[in-house]
Amino acid sequence: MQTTRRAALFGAAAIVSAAMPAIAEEEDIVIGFAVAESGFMQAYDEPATQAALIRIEEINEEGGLLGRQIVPVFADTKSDRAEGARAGLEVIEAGADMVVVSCDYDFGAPAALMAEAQNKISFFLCAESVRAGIQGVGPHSFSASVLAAVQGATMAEWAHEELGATTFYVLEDTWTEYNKGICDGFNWRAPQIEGVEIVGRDTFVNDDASIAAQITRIRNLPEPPDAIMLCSMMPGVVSAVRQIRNAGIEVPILNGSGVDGSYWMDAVPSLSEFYIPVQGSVYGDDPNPAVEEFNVRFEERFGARPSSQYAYPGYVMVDLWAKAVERAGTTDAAAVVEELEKMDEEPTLFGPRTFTSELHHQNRARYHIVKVTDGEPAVVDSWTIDEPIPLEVLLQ
Amino acid sequence: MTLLAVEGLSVRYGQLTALRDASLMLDEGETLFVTGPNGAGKSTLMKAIAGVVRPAAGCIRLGGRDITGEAPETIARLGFSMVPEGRQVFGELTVDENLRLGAGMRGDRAGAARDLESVFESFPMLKERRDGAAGLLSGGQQQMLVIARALMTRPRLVAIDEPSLGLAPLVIDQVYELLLRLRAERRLTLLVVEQSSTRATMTGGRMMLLRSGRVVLEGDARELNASGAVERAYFGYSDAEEPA
Amino acid sequence: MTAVLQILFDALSLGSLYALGALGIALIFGVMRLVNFAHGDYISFSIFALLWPTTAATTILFLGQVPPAVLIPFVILIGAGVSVLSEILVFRRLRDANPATLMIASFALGFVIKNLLLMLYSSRPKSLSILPGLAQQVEIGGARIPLLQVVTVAATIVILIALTAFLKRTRFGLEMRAAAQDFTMARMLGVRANRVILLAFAISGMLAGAIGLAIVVQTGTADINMGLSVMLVAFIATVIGGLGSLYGAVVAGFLIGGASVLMQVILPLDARPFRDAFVYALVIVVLLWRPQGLFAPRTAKQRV
Amino acid sequence: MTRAPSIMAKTVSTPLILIAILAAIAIAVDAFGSGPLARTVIEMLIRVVLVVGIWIFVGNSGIISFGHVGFMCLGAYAAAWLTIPPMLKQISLRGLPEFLLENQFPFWPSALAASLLPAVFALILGPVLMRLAGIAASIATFAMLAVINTVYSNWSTVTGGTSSVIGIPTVTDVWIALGMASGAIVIAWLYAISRSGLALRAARDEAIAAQASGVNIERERLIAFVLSAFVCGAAGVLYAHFLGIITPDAFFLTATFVALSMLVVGGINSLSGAVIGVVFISVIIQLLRWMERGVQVGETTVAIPSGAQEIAIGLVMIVILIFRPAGLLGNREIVWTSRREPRVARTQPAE
Repeated sequence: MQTTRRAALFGAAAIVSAAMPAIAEEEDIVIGFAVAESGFMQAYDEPATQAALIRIEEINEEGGLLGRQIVPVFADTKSDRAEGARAGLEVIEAGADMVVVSCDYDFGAPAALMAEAQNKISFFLCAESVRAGIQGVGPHSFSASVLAAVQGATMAEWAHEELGATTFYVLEDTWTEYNKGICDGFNWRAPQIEGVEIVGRDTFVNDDASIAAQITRIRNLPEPPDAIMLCSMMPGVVSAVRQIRNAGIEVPILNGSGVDGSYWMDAVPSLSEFYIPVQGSVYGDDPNPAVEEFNVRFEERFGARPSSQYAYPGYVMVDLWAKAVERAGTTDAAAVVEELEKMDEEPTLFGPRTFTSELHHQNRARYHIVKVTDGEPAVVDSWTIDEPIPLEVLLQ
Repeated sequence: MTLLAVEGLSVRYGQLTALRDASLMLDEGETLFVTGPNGAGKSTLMKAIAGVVRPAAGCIRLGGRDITGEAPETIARLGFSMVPEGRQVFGELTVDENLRLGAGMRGDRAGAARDLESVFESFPMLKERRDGAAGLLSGGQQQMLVIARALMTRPRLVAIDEPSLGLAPLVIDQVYELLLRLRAERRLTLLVVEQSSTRATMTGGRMMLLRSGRVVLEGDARELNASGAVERAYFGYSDAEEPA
Repeated sequence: MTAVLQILFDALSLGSLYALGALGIALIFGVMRLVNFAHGDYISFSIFALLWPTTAATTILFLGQVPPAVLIPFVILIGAGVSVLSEILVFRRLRDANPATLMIASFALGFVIKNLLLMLYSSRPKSLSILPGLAQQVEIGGARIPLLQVVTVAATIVILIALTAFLKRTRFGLEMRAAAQDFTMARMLGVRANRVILLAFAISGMLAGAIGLAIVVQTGTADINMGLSVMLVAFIATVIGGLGSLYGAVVAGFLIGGASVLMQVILPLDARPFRDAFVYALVIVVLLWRPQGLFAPRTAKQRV
Repeated sequence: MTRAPSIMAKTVSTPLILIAILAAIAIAVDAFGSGPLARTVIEMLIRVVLVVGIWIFVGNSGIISFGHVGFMCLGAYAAAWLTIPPMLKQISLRGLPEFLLENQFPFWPSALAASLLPAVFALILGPVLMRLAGIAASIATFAMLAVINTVYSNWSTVTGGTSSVIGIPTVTDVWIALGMASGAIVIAWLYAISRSGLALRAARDEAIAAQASGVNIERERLIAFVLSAFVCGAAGVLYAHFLGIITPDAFFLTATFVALSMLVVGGINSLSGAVIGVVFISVIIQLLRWMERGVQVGETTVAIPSGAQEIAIGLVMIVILIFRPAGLLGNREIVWTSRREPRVARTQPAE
């Protein structure tokens, strides 16, 4: 059933994009989505894209932006880099004032570079690498999400303060930059905390058929660690968690946001002592009731609740950009970038956001901590790290 | 009665013509030697009959039935048993399994078991080594094995490609001794490929000489050899171009 | 001592997957010189058949809820089915093609299967906890070993014994072993080619289903690419085991699993991300040492 | 009796026709096509360079190589090291040697140097790998690819690890790509008619005979291997300067299989097959893509579902292979006959 709804959404989108020149009026504001409508990245791009559409519709209902309607146009990156660049070009040629690119830095960057080359603003849907911004793409590029390192650092601080953990074991999946980013943040923050000791480290690769050897190493520690920092992502992380728990290791597992969502938790029967930092809760218990209202609206519009927190950055993105356009009084990129960079703790539905002329990403953010007990995730706390993560750490 | 009839057979590998317009007839109970220098098309002829290579032109009949272009297993099941060059034992399989494989397409288990016993009688050496890997046999023993295996299929026609290749002269003698004995005992129809005509002369039977993919000489082995026609044809002297 | 035992079990359980994969690939390679790159996709396909097609994040079980006694044969049959179907629809029509063409055709087929699954299910991993009873520990020689590992190793041994018995004791088995060594010769002895090949595909597909089960029980997830890494290693194991040698493929599968676990254990932390580079370098060394593979059949010839 | 024309004169029409086909496509798209379509054509031309590079080794030696995309990887990263502005390199690629960190080289000299790196790598590894034959050689080349991929994915200070390397000047346009594709075709053609190429193909078809006539197979293979590494490296250079961003997994399994598929669909034994395979598959993919985006039929827009393109291209490939197992061109080359029309003719083997 979901299939048909999805097909309907993107089918409609495809028709819109094909017939775009006829629909987009001269005065319309165009947001171009160079995102994956098929292939591997589709599952990750779609929720954030849908959330962005919700914000666009809200703005249009409220009378539009600068009195003009926002029209989305789409081009499929097919989860391919070269296609991504072409999709970027396509939406720019369709008149995009701002280009939305794929969730992942590697897959989004080619399209973002296309936008950059024409001095257009590009927004990564949910990339969490510092390079998704000035440091990688250029001065017109932003990310709607929070740096992966912040998640690692948040886990280090929070686990020490709230769980009283002092000994940590770090298990790093070297498959992607995102995973390494989580560990970088953890490795930066944890040693600064007094009394914290990292008692061991190991690596694996996401598609390893088994991580038995890594688990054996944990079990052979003289003392079990107070917590395991697991820097990994879908799909391999599920396997890793299952194997860890099946091996009888019951210590708390700390994670990045990539594991958010209850859809996979069946794989690890009665999963407990499992912690996830999230920008907002999809579980109906967000401290801010407006978030739950959004979840409901999302379900009404697309037939299912957001499956993880990665839908939210799409909403934040349109929200922030629209505010900047409103303040600048124009969609002109230079003016909008200037307004975006003025944002300091700008409130959004999912926490305050800050951009500076140095960093178009969040190196500090409020996270809700989700704890999974017996397979049931629930928000137990909120946490903002003491200090923003310095740029040098992010760039190392 | 004609068991095998080949008419105007041509085989090409890409642009290379390996066999050109070859014909032969083989009666039941007869022995035919096909000889000729390296690359003359002898093995190609065998493979074409066995269905391993597809002829470009021509027709092959076995026991009156057209088998041109049929699959090797079909042809084997019609009674054509091929012992290819290089002895092709299944080295990983035991001697026993090699033989049983030969008997595989026969429905009668009892008959197959009897044949196995009779084969072991003819080849006592194989009985001794029946549970050993065939690959561990000596060259001569392997040659015995493949012949025995061919017999297990209860063939109407046994074709043997270069049985003496790579064997010591003494062993070759043994192999031929065995072939002669089997021919006598079982009234086998034999199609034997050899590079030299010496064996053909010694063994007796009809002989055919191939060169550069053509049949250049055909007749009784002993007579041909005595006349010196074989030698001339073998080395390609022009007066031998006309079949004698 | 207990540490050694644990490492041994780690190596055995990883090696089991590779060995079963290698066997599946070697069976097909043996009878028709096909390097079947679709094998990994048979693995995914047989598992996804348990799920209702949906691109939503939540998993809707189609047949996953049935008891193991039904579920296990079902998955294995699906594996056999997709494998046999691909022989009938694709590979049978490519009998005379050279190995490169066959290989690319198998790749194209795998590509079709994968993209079909992608379209129906999306790339998001699907969780399915089947056989949850295996999430326990057992004590063996003082070491606490996850039950799952024990079961994986035991199941592999059972499969290997059953397959050995099939190959050694039955007419079909004999024909398949002969065909794997020298297909043409086997046909000249009356072995029916299409039947043997079809059977090889069926067994290979069943093995793919079994691997799928082993992976899914281990990881708790079905993922579009779940079969890929096993298949690549299995493919290599087939070659370094010695082409045409089923036994060699199995041993090589275990060896690669063992090497991989050993590397993980002995390499210093900084070098561990480079583990696969060491494993593959080792593969090159083995090939240079024994280009025909470790257990090349005694009569093996270079046929590709 | 007239003097037999030289092998060069007899075969020169093949590269000329192939280049003319590519040039015609490039010119047409440049004149009438849109920006995105031009990018499709550039991508196709880069693939031509890669597949022709692979063909130099695979087509002449008969050994299927899974490793050549690894050479593309080496070339692409070398191009990145040479041409990224020093400021960026000092942040993201700090492990590079001093002279690379502090300098930025212009495109052409850098392209040459970057293509030479995989050639040198092939020259070092080749003597070892070329001792293998058949499927063992194929597996060894795959292992080589896996080693390159693992090292480049994790050698963070020099390659940026799994993170994309960014800041490569995007200078590849249609004309540069066309020039390089033409160059690759000419190199492949010259090699194919060289003594080494003829000997290698003879050895491919009749290994024992060729060896008996004194062909040193290992040496001829090595020459082909190094040359093809060079051309594949050039494809990597083009790719890097086309997208401006590279990661190791862009040069792994998918790229390998796509390239090999194009080669086999075109016809593995002929240079024309390599080029036509790329052009043919690229055109079909583009057509399917248009169908995915929707085709105007009368008043309504008809579109095939997203993702159907991939399924369709796989099916198309299978069908082609079933009906033409030796590829679209079989063993033939496209040649120009005296009747002044392009005809397909058989290649003359070593004559």
